[in-house]
Amino acid sequence: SATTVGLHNREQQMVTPVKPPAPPVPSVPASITAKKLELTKGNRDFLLGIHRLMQLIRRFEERTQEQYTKAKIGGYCHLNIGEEAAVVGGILPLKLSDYIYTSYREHGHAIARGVDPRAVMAELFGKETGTSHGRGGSMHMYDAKLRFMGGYGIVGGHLPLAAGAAWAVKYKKEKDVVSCLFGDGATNIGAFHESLNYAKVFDLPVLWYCVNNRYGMGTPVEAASAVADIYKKACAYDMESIQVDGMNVREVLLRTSEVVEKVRADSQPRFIEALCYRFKGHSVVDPDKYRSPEDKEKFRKADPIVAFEHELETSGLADEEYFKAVRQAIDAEVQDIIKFADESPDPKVEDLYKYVYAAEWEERPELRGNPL
Amino acid sequence: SATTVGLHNREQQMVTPVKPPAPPVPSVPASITAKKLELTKGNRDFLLGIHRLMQLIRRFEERTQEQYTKAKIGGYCHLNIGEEAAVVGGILPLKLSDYIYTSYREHGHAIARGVDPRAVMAELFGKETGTSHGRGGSMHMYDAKLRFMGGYGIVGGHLPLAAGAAWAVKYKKEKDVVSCLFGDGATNIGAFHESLNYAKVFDLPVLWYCVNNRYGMGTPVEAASAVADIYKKACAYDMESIQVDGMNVREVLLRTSEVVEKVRADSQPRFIEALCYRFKGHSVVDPDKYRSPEDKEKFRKADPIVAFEHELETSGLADEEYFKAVRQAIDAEVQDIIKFADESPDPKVEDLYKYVYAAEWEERPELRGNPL
Amino acid sequence: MAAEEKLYRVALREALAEEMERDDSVYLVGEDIGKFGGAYRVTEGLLDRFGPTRVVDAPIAEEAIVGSAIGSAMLGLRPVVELMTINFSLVAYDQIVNNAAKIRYMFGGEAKVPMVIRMPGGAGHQLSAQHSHSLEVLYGLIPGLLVVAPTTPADAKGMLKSAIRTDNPVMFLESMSLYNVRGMVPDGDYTTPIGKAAIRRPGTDISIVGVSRMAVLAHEAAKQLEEEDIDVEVIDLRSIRPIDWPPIVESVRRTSRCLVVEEGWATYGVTAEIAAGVQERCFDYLDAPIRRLGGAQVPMPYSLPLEKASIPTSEDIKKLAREVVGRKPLDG
Amino acid sequence: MAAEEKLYRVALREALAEEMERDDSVYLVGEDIGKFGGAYRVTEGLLDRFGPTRVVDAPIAEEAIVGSAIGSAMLGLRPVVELMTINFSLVAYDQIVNNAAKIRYMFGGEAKVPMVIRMPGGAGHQLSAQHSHSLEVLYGLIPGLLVVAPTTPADAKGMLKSAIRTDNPVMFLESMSLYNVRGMVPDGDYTTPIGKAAIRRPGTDISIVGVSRMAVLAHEAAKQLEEEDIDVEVIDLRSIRPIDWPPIVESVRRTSRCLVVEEGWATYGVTAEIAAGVQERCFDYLDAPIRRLGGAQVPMPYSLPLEKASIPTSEDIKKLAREVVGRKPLDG
Ligand SMILES: Cc1ncc(C[n+]2csc(CCOP(=O)(O)OP(=O)(O)O)c2C)c(N)n1
Ligand SMILES: Cc1ncc(C[n+]2csc(CCOP(=O)(O)OP(=O)(O)O)c2C)c(N)n1
Ligand SMILES: [Mg+2]
Ligand SMILES: [Mg+2]
Repeated sequence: SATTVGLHNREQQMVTPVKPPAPPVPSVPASITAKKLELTKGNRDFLLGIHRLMQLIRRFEERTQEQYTKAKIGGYCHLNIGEEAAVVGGILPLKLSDYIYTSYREHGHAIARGVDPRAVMAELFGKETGTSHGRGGSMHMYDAKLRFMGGYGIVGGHLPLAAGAAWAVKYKKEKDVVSCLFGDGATNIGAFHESLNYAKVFDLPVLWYCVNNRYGMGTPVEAASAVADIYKKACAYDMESIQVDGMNVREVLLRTSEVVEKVRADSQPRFIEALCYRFKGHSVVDPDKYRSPEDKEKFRKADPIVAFEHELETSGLADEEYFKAVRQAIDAEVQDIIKFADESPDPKVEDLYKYVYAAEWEERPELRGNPL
Repeated sequence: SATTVGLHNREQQMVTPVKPPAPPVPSVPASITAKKLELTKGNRDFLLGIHRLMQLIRRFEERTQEQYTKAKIGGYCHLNIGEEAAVVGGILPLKLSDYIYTSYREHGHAIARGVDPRAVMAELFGKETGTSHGRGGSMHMYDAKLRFMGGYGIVGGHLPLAAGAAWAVKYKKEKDVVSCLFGDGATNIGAFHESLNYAKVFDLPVLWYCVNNRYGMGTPVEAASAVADIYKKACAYDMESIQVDGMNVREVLLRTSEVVEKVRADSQPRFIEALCYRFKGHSVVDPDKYRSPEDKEKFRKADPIVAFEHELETSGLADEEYFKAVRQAIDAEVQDIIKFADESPDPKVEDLYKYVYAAEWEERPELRGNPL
Repeated sequence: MAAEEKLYRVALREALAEEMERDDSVYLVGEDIGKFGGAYRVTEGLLDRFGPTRVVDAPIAEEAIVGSAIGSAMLGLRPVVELMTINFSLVAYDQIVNNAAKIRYMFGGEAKVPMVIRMPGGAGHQLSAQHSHSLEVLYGLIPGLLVVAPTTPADAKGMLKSAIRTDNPVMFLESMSLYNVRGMVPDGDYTTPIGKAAIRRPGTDISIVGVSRMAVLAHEAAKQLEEEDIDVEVIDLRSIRPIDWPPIVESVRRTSRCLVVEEGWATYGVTAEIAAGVQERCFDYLDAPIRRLGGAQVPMPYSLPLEKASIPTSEDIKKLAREVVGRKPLDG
Repeated sequence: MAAEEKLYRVALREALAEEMERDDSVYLVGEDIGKFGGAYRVTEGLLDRFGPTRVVDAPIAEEAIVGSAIGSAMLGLRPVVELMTINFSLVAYDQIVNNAAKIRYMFGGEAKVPMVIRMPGGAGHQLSAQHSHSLEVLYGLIPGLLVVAPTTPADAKGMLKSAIRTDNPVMFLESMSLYNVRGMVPDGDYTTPIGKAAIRRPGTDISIVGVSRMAVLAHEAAKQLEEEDIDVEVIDLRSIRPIDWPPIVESVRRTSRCLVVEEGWATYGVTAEIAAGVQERCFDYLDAPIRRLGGAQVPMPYSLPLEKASIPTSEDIKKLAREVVGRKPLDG
């Protein structure tokens, strides 16, 4: 379904009426202001686009879980369910010229960025049409054109890369922002500290964006971090830092947007903690026995999509019928996405050694080791 | 010279009149209070003992530099000159049952702890009589009896060990404090962050003691750390933290003493930054061209030994004649120390493989690799 | 001796529990080993049994986890660290190499570091490049460490006990793919020595030395090769450091042919050392070059067909074994 | 071609300066490489010449240094990292293995990481256990990396230029003990290819393959052995990954005898791979087992006599070479 292809030029687009099926990523206004987020008719299309994107991610992830159970997907597989507001709100405010580095919990990140969801699913299926041509899988999506600089699997390991990307931006005298997304658990590892200090010492334009879903695997934030309010850790780097309600997509959008533009303006790193909740287990195979049903229920009540739908409904911008139609459209869309992934070809085994090295060293036989 | 042997039982000792030559480490009162540090006759012996210890370290280091030039000492060699107040003031308040982990800049640390200065010099000479039997050298002194748990050469690498020692103390339900000394530069590396967080999360009795000598090799603090006031970094771990004037030995002694006892009382880690200045190059071979003569001169004027002598003199506790006598006595003492080191035997080459493994694996031939 | 069939992961769990019962100074530390039950469920139930002081859920901070274990070992405790997988040991590599392995020596024998670092390695679960590593050689290289890779439940239990009891730092390399393997485990308290290879199957035509899980595959291959009248001696290396040369040398001198197999990269891998060492020790006995088999020299791809093409199979072992056996001797 | 005698460190400096002149995307980053002039003075003067944007004094944070270099390389810059010594690369080992080496592959060829990590290794300066490492094998093992160890000023310059110009991550292993070595360096712009061994001396009786500084020692030993009528062919490995097999194989097939020497630990060392690979490729030509020589398997002791006893000398090489040459062939 051609309409699901990622929009590479969304900034230039006008705000047009959104009717499902529609591009997964809404047209984003040049700047996201409080006014643009008001629950008014004029903002309807944009707001519904955001809602639709959140729903797409939700449904995509639900079906991902199902496809995993069917063994269409393998490896470690981490979902964004429950984090849609934090993810969409954290990513949409970036310009397409900005860069994103993120963790292994990234399907929704890629989709929010505008990466073709078919390529995301195809990557999960390990197919040649995937974002990383089937070499990366769930944890390692990549899209150079969208400056989606990859999902990484070693906790905290991508933070230094983001600092380096920001170094390059500055070196080239450009005005892009590098957004680096990571979890609460990642703030306890050494690379976090080194990277934040580095970014501040060299005035690098990085947005450190922590998706605090309150758990690192089975470990609650407060059991692993001396400071439970993660955003406060930025004090050690003399860095501006805020906590946002990661269940409220409009708040996240607005405040992230402000911070991104501040970073762009003065090339100073900043920190955002988006407080949310991981609705599912750590990965699709996690039986999740370590959290109480009450706790889970409490947060389910604050479901960011439900909350947003409530706002839209109360303000008369949409109704249950509309939401149902969106859900149906997305169901069909994700069905297509899965079909695309399923029908895509596997990488060729004879290409096994392709991409180990670049340029003149690509596929050189002496680099295959002992040619036994 | 038997009198220079480290005192293992200094706590039990009475405060006795200090006449050079004397034990290098003064008898420390059970607790160091403001009263005990007042410039009064009653405190004279203790205060002169502190002065003497600082002088011993100074002279020891000067001669170390000279012996290095004579190729009696090799490898990397880092001196404590200028840091005597920070070192002595940071170490004396610890009980002998407390533990110390430190960096490669540690000769003075070992001496202040009561490690036999002859063994320290012998280690520098690579002799079997050295603290580490000549295997460690300048950077790796060790004295199990004095719970001097070693000098370590990888910047920041010993901080996790100190956290672990404190874990063990807590595990064994003991009341010891682990003091971990490190430089300003070390606060920028990942292990620093992990260790401080770890200590706070598990309520470990560690004193993080940063000797801020304003430089990491040729790099000034503010060029490497986002926060120039190092003690402020503790905010990210919700940890009590203070900065002390590391050129004023009485201040360091008093405030460290207070903090150590707080740590002992509630098993909560705490942080001290002792602000001082590295008078010499980073190591004995550093030509030190990156600091202005004015800067060096400014700090030389605040020489912690001179400052302390001035206090002692002004308050009538000692005079230039006394200081001269001390210097002479120490000169002789260090001469003896060098003689001891020089005359000590090298480790035996046939013992090369000793100590690689412990117990049943010690010196097993299959662990020598290919027996060629 | 009485024995019972058990899972590899259960055998490990028993070793941990029994050693913790036996010695109060033994404690466990790692990420999600307590409440979560362990990423591979080895430590399941131990938190309830021994409490949070002895089964410690640590922050994601491998340098602090490993380093603090080292520090506590210097003070006489016996930490058993679980690193969730060997991949994360790279973050703590400096602590292992520069502290755990060196503290005793650089302090002239005045200190010791009795500790174990357990971690599973291996590939085959579509975990892709950053999470599919063997890397035994990284630890085998380092004087001051003992390094083992048990492949049976019985060895897992017995060697883990030995590892916990020795006063030296031990890298205890488990394999993700072996946790669900069953095998007879002797009842009661027993230890299996570190530093000993195991002949898994006697044979006369070729000696195959397998590293970690590849010893199991080699055994399978050997059974199948029997039908082709190739009589394989299978040696499970078990101990990466030190290498137990005598049985390997004795075997190769007898069979005159040798194949060495590992799951990781063979170039600069464990098999390089074994092949180099065997030719030094058995030169006059060899009728064919010692061959090596390892994983494809690529960062592990996610795609299932690509991943499969990257990991040695028992078919690969058989093919190479046939080649080695078929190779005419010099005087042939 | 015109040439001039220069120090190894100066040759490196020239390569850096020339490449920085040639290509604006090349920048240097490391600890104390600017104001301080570099711990081993390789980068001396470059800060003044190129300014602080291109010669970056970084905090002591090797993960950030290496990782940020990787990130900047993904955006098209060509960072040349100086790690003060190879010892500190262990702190950044995860970044090198899991990011630098894997990013291109795990993203299916969509990214590349053109960068160089320079660092000196080796022992012999009484730096004791934590600061005396060779460890070439840690990097040689990793697919995705190129790894070189130049031993002459000419190679140092030419290979550094190649390293900077390739689109792949290159581990550039210098040697502390070679910085003050002099040698002829061609004038003008030239590159020396990565992936090529160098025959330093032709010979007929034995092939000695030397890794890094040991190639230099092997050359010395060879000159002395001439007096004993032993004609040694000396091969400088130069490229650790990939290994340049053809000249090694050709040489050993000619001499029938082979000795491999490295400064670091030979067990699981570089020499293991070379010996294993040579016996595979030259089996029918060998008249004696391939022998290996490496450093003593101990954490490096500080004491001068102990340290001396731990590092291979040209005497050690001669002794072993004599043994190999003296060894009767099978049919002898
Ligand atoms: C260095 C390292 N240690 C351990 C792991 C295993 N691991 C994968 S995800 C994870 C939890 C991370 O938690 P958090 O940062 O909060 O991110 P979340 O998964 O909640 O998004 C752990 C421990 C890893 N990938 N890397
Ligand atoms: C991880 C690591 N990187 C680099 C070095 C090299 N190095 C040794 S000392 C030093 C400076 C340390 O500065 P600081 O922590 O302030 O301690 P100081 O030397 O001033 O006492 C550096 C960079 C090292 N030993 N370890
Ligand atoms: Mg989390
Ligand atoms: Mg300093």
